[in-house]
Amino acid sequence: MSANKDFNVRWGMAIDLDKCTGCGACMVACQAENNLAPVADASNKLRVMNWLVVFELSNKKPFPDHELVYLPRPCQQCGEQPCATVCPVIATERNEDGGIVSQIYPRCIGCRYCMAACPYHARYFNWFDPIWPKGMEKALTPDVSVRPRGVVEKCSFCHHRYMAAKDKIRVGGGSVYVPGEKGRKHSAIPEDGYVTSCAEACPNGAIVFGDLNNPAHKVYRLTRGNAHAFRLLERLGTDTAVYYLSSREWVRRLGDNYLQDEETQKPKRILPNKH
Amino acid sequence: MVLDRRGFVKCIAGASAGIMATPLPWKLLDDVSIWTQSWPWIPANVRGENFVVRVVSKTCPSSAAVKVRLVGNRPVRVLPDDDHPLGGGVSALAAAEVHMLHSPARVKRPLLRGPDGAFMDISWSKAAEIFAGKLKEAGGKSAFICGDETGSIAEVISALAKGLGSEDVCLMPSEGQCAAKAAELMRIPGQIGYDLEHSDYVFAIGANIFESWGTVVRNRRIFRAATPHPDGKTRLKARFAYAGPVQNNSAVLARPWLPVYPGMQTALALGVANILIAGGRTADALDFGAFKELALRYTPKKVAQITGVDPKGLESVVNALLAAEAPLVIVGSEFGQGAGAAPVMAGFAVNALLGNINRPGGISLLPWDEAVLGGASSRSRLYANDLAARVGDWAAGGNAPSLLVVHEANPLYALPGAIPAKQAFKNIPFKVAFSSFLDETAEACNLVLPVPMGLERLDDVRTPYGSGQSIYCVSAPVAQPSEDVRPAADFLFSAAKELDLKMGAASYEDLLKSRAEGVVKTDFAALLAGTGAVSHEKIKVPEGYSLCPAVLEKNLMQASAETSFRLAPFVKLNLGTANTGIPPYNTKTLRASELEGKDMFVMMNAATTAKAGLAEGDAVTLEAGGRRLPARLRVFEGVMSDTVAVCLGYGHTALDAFSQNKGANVMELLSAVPEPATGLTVWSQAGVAVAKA
Amino acid sequence: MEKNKHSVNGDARRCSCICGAAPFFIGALTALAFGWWIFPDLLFSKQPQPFFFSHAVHVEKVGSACIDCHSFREDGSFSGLPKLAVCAGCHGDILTAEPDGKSSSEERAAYAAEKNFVENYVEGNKEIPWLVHQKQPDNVFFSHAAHFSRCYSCHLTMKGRLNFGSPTNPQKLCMNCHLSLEELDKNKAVEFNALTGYSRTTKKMGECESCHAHPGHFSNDGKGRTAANNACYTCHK
Amino acid sequence: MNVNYNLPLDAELFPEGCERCSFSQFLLWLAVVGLVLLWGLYAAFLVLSTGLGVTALDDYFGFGLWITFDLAVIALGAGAFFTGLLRYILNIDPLKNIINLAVIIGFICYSGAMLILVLDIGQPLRAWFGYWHANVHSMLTEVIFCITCYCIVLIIEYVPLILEQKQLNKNPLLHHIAHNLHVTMPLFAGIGAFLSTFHQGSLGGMYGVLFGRPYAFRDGFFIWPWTFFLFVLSAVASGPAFTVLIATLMEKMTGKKLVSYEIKSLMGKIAGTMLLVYLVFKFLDTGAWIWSIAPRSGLDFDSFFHGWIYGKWLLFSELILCGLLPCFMLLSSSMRSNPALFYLAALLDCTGIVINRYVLTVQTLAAPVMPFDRWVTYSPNWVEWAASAFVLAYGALLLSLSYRYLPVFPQEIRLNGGQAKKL
Repeated sequence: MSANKDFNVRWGMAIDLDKCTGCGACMVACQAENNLAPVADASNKLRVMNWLVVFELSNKKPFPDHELVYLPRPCQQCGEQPCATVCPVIATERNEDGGIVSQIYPRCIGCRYCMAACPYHARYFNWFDPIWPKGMEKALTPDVSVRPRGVVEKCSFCHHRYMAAKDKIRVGGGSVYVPGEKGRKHSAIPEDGYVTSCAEACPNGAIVFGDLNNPAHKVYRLTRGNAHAFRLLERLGTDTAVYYLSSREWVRRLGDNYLQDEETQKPKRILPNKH
Repeated sequence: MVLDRRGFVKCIAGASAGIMATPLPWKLLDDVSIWTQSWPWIPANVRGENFVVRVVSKTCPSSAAVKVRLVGNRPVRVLPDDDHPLGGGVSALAAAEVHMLHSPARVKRPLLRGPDGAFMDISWSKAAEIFAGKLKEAGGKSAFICGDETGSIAEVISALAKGLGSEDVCLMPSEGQCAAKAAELMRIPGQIGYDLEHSDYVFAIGANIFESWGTVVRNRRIFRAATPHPDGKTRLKARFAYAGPVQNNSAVLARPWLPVYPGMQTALALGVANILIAGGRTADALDFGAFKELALRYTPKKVAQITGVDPKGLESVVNALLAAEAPLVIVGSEFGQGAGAAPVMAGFAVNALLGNINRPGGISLLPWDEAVLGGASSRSRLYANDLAARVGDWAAGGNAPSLLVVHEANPLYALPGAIPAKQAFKNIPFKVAFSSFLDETAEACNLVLPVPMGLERLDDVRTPYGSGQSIYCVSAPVAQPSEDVRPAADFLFSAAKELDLKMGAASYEDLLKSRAEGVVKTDFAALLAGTGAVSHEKIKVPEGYSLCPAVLEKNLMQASAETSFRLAPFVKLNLGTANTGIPPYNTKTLRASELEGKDMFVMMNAATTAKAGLAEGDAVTLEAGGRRLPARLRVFEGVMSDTVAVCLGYGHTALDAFSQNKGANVMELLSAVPEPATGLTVWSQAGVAVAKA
Repeated sequence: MEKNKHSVNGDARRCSCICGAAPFFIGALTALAFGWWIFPDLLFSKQPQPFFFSHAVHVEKVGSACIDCHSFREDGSFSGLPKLAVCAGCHGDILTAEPDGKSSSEERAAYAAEKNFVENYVEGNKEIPWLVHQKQPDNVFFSHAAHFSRCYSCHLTMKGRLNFGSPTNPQKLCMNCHLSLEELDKNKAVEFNALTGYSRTTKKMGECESCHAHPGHFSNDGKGRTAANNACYTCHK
Repeated sequence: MNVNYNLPLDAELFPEGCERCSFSQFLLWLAVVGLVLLWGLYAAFLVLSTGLGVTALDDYFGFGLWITFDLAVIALGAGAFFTGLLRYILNIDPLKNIINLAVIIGFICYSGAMLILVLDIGQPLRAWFGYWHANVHSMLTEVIFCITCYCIVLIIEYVPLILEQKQLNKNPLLHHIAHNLHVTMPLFAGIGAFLSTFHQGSLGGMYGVLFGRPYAFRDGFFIWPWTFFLFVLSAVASGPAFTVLIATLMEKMTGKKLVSYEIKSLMGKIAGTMLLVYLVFKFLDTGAWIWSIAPRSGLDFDSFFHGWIYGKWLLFSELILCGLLPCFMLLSSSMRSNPALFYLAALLDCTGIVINRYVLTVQTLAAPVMPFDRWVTYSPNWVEWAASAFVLAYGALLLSLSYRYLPVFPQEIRLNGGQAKKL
């Protein structure tokens, strides 16, 4: 297994579950941005392609003490990926500064081993060729290639926007990096210069996107030492780049499996600076 | 040499060996796999230059301000417009708008119902001819329904109607209409606005402010800006409380959510008023004395009895309101319609008691915008016409018009089942629909005139209900229409010309320009660029305004139906509107617990489910007023006791595969009764019987 | 086959003894010829450009650098082929002098060509359906900005295996992947792979990797080392 | 040449001195097999032309019947390498009487698994990426390489048997090739054993490395999780038993004695011994799973099971009913000497291993890991069954042809009266 690579930049999210109402705007924005095909009957959720899924969490208490929380689940962009390590053809890897786990459609052979490996169910398979109602393909963006049947796909943190943001800086004559503390480099992209489509769309501002390694970014402050932050399945050691925030303990406890007498864990800090 | 079998085999063997030493097999192996990258039947990326155009969505009822991203001349994305007072994020509906431009449900060309009952394609000139002929023929016996309360199109329709000698111009029922009626009765000559931007504590009673009440996207943006993220240290200050029967998208964020029976907004608001008055609060209304007397009868205990609210919870919310610097109480319908004027009046009274009328963070009294076209009714005047009552008349026979023109509205789907809209339609000999989509109403019309969607036409938005300030926005078309469509306004202007009717403006653009430059006093070009014109002008609180205690009392007296369960409809924007149906890109946002194949789920809490003798997953039939609704049951603990929660937006029979065959339309179940003393028809309280199917 | 069966006796058997491996070699040679000479022609179809466009003439008259026409947009994206509007900026009307009795045949041809262009495309407002020699597949994100700003800006003054051009001949950077002006002006038909649909001159990933797979910088070992990274996401979308 | 019209049409091609059923009877049997093959081909056509959506697989069950089937046949086909190892390397000579069958079964299992894999991957035209763009860190890569190599080895082991066909063997060149291949057979047996050990192990490793799936994840030794070794052991514990079962099935179908009972019994004893070794480790592993991996992931034993379909009975069946029980039966010589009990034990042995492959494939994916996720169930549809049946039919076809025309069973003539009819 490859070692958890430390990058100068680590794109990540802090998703505020105190703010999410589960309205679905992020899901629609994600599909539109990444050229996912619509389906007339989407009730078989095990066959529906959604890079971002909003789960419904309940405190399981009877009325009127019932509480409800919505949890949007993009690809967790693990530092220690269950998926990329098992891919037989290197169609997915985490090898680029920014720490985004790639998915290369023309390389994927569709063996679905990565899907079996991912405990977050963040990976989706093209069971059939995608079909758009006649004419609707005109609304596809040029940023993301359209996937044929037989390949696996997943959230890319809108990687194409990262590329575009870097190009904007280059054409403006700048460098894509700026020096940071302790000999680190930070991306020169301004904090709002690269955001994912879901984070951008959310009218409640529930999804905060940025560089987990950059102290100037909001996600950095929200994720370090925040007792209200947690990650999904922390104890599996996947070292995800998606943090969740909730002021409610029952929500944080649902972020991982706990034996009855175990206490809810505080989040581990993200990777220390190894330089 | 004769090639024998052995030789042939050798030859083949040689060829096989030889071919391996050429590029052929290897190149083919490689190229075949490269071919799989770009199969011709998979849509390819079409590159182009990026442009961004700022518009206000005419499709999303929240009037969300958005930016449309175009590649070349193709709109590909709807992005938020954070700098616009109506923007900040996108709704699930607005996000799907560019794809709806290519929706299979769109009307592609003018359709005329032929003698055989089937639609046939006709040309626009033929359509214009028929339309003008029918207008001339019907004259004053024409009626109009307009589904756009914020756009100037309502004014065009009204001017045309006036010209023809008809007063029958109705808007579709909305919260704005209820508020307008309330203002009228309270003798407030303006539009009630809500200055959410500056409020530090909001208590929404019924009003689902994050999904269906007012300027939803703006409301959400304000909430976003005002609420910090949890940081593990600071105790977060509660800023928002919600009272309603369902743990909906607003209730999820509320601290606390106060569960109440459906349709209990007025009583609950009076309960709040009671505590405030008991604490010494007064208002300077003319009839405050009578109001006080009424409110004092609504003690927390009594209110708890009527509404089912937890009195302690209510008290804590009122205390929070009192502790807040700029508290705001918003009272509205739980599903965006049909609650009548009384809840708004009660809400106004509570705000008056809190002393926040025309104060920052309180209720703003905004001037009504006046009509620009001579002869046209103003918006406030149009609100006064109650469609439901009129449709009832038409169905009864006598007064049915000979021509009905429906503009971007779907009354056959969106009106309560108790209102005999279908019968009314039968009684009207000729019906015309201006619609982008072939919805239930368009299907029932004789002439269907396809109109461009909001993104394809020039249109405007006048202060949407809920906004805390006057705002005027103009949207320029961002895309060429993808079908053979004509803007309704242009079509109406030319029809008027044909009939020699004076409209007071040469074209729709002319009208918008006059409004911009004459009324709003803003540069039209700047408006076209997508900047809304905001005015902070307010009207004074009128000296002699009334809290209408008599009206409130009559409404409170109205007995609720004698059925075992109460019906709580609710709205989710991702299911689209009555006009759009479920947008193609939104079917995936429907949860497995909401829809499974054709079955939609209605929700009851476990105790209620047990009381009804039902179990999770049961096929059930809801029945009210002799009308039945099939569904399946989901046990969900976020529903008030004895209440069945049902989501609107399902059960379309028209439109396309993305909307059809999905659940049933809960509007069918709703009864409609006249609201005492207001003249509005209301359908917010409905009893329902639930039985195993 | 039936016929062969009849001949399985004396004669043929002797023949096969004598010739032995001959059929084998005949088969092999035929296959070799087919695979090396005929197959490539079958695989690629040739399509001509809609009309002749001389890069040399335009370089001379309009600007010296590729990016004068194939420019970057403010958002960082690369415009690629200029739109008709750019052409129409100059060619709104026919620029070439109308030929008279003294005109050479070249002048006449130039006039005719421009007249054809102005009448058919500019006046008809019809985009020119150019065939692109190096159109990237949909799944590739080739950052012109990265290659231009990162490589070009330094390498103008440095030497290396790749030809990065010079202030007087900056096109050379582009020529590492694109056809040279001379090649382009030969107005050759563009060859498209019948199976993949990509043009013959589209770079294969291996060629990108000749630099991308050799990280590290400032090494002059002729291996085309680069600061670029070879992660899949550097180039794929 | 005299033609004896009492003999089947194709008698010329039969192995020396063996009797076979009539040609028409054989054709009838082939027709039955052919029908199943056609059914499978239709399913394959659907999958290849429209996509894997025609199966019952989904995004939670990326693996299903096909992968279970592949893993099962590869385990059961392990008789080939293990018998080869014992016969050629460890020189357990009596096994020569069953080695041919073991090789054929091995070849069928491996090539059949590869056929299924072609359907199971979404982009079969890119299948060669597995070799060309291999990710050396992936267990699946190891599987792909080893299976391919071992399949080639099996072909090499199969070829001499084909060349020994009566008519082919008359050709001196082919005769020599066959003979020389036989001489080098120990070498290939050795290579086969090496490759097999690795890919059997890697198949197990495939699951053991899934650290996101506590149901399957196992700690391990160096880079190999314990499932790596368990898969090797379980394969060798079931392969010989499966070979015996197939031999017996063929005997029942042909009505002839093909392999002497002592040989079968020997195979059974070997299987039993290996099963015992396997079970020792499997029980240790199960313990570590319950008391270490589960609590580390915040889960308990119960959270790995759900309802009836993924109930604890599966674990009980795998370990006790189809584990300890057949192990005891195979090791007890008295039970082994009773054919009915012996075959039952072999069957239980194989079933246990199939259950193991099934739960690791399907239950691993069915068990939710995120606490708010849910258990999902999977049942294959006809397309998946048809494709699997295709492989079974393909195996039946190959076995039938091999049995009819090739000298697969050295003991056949002796066991069936020994009259070598010379024609």
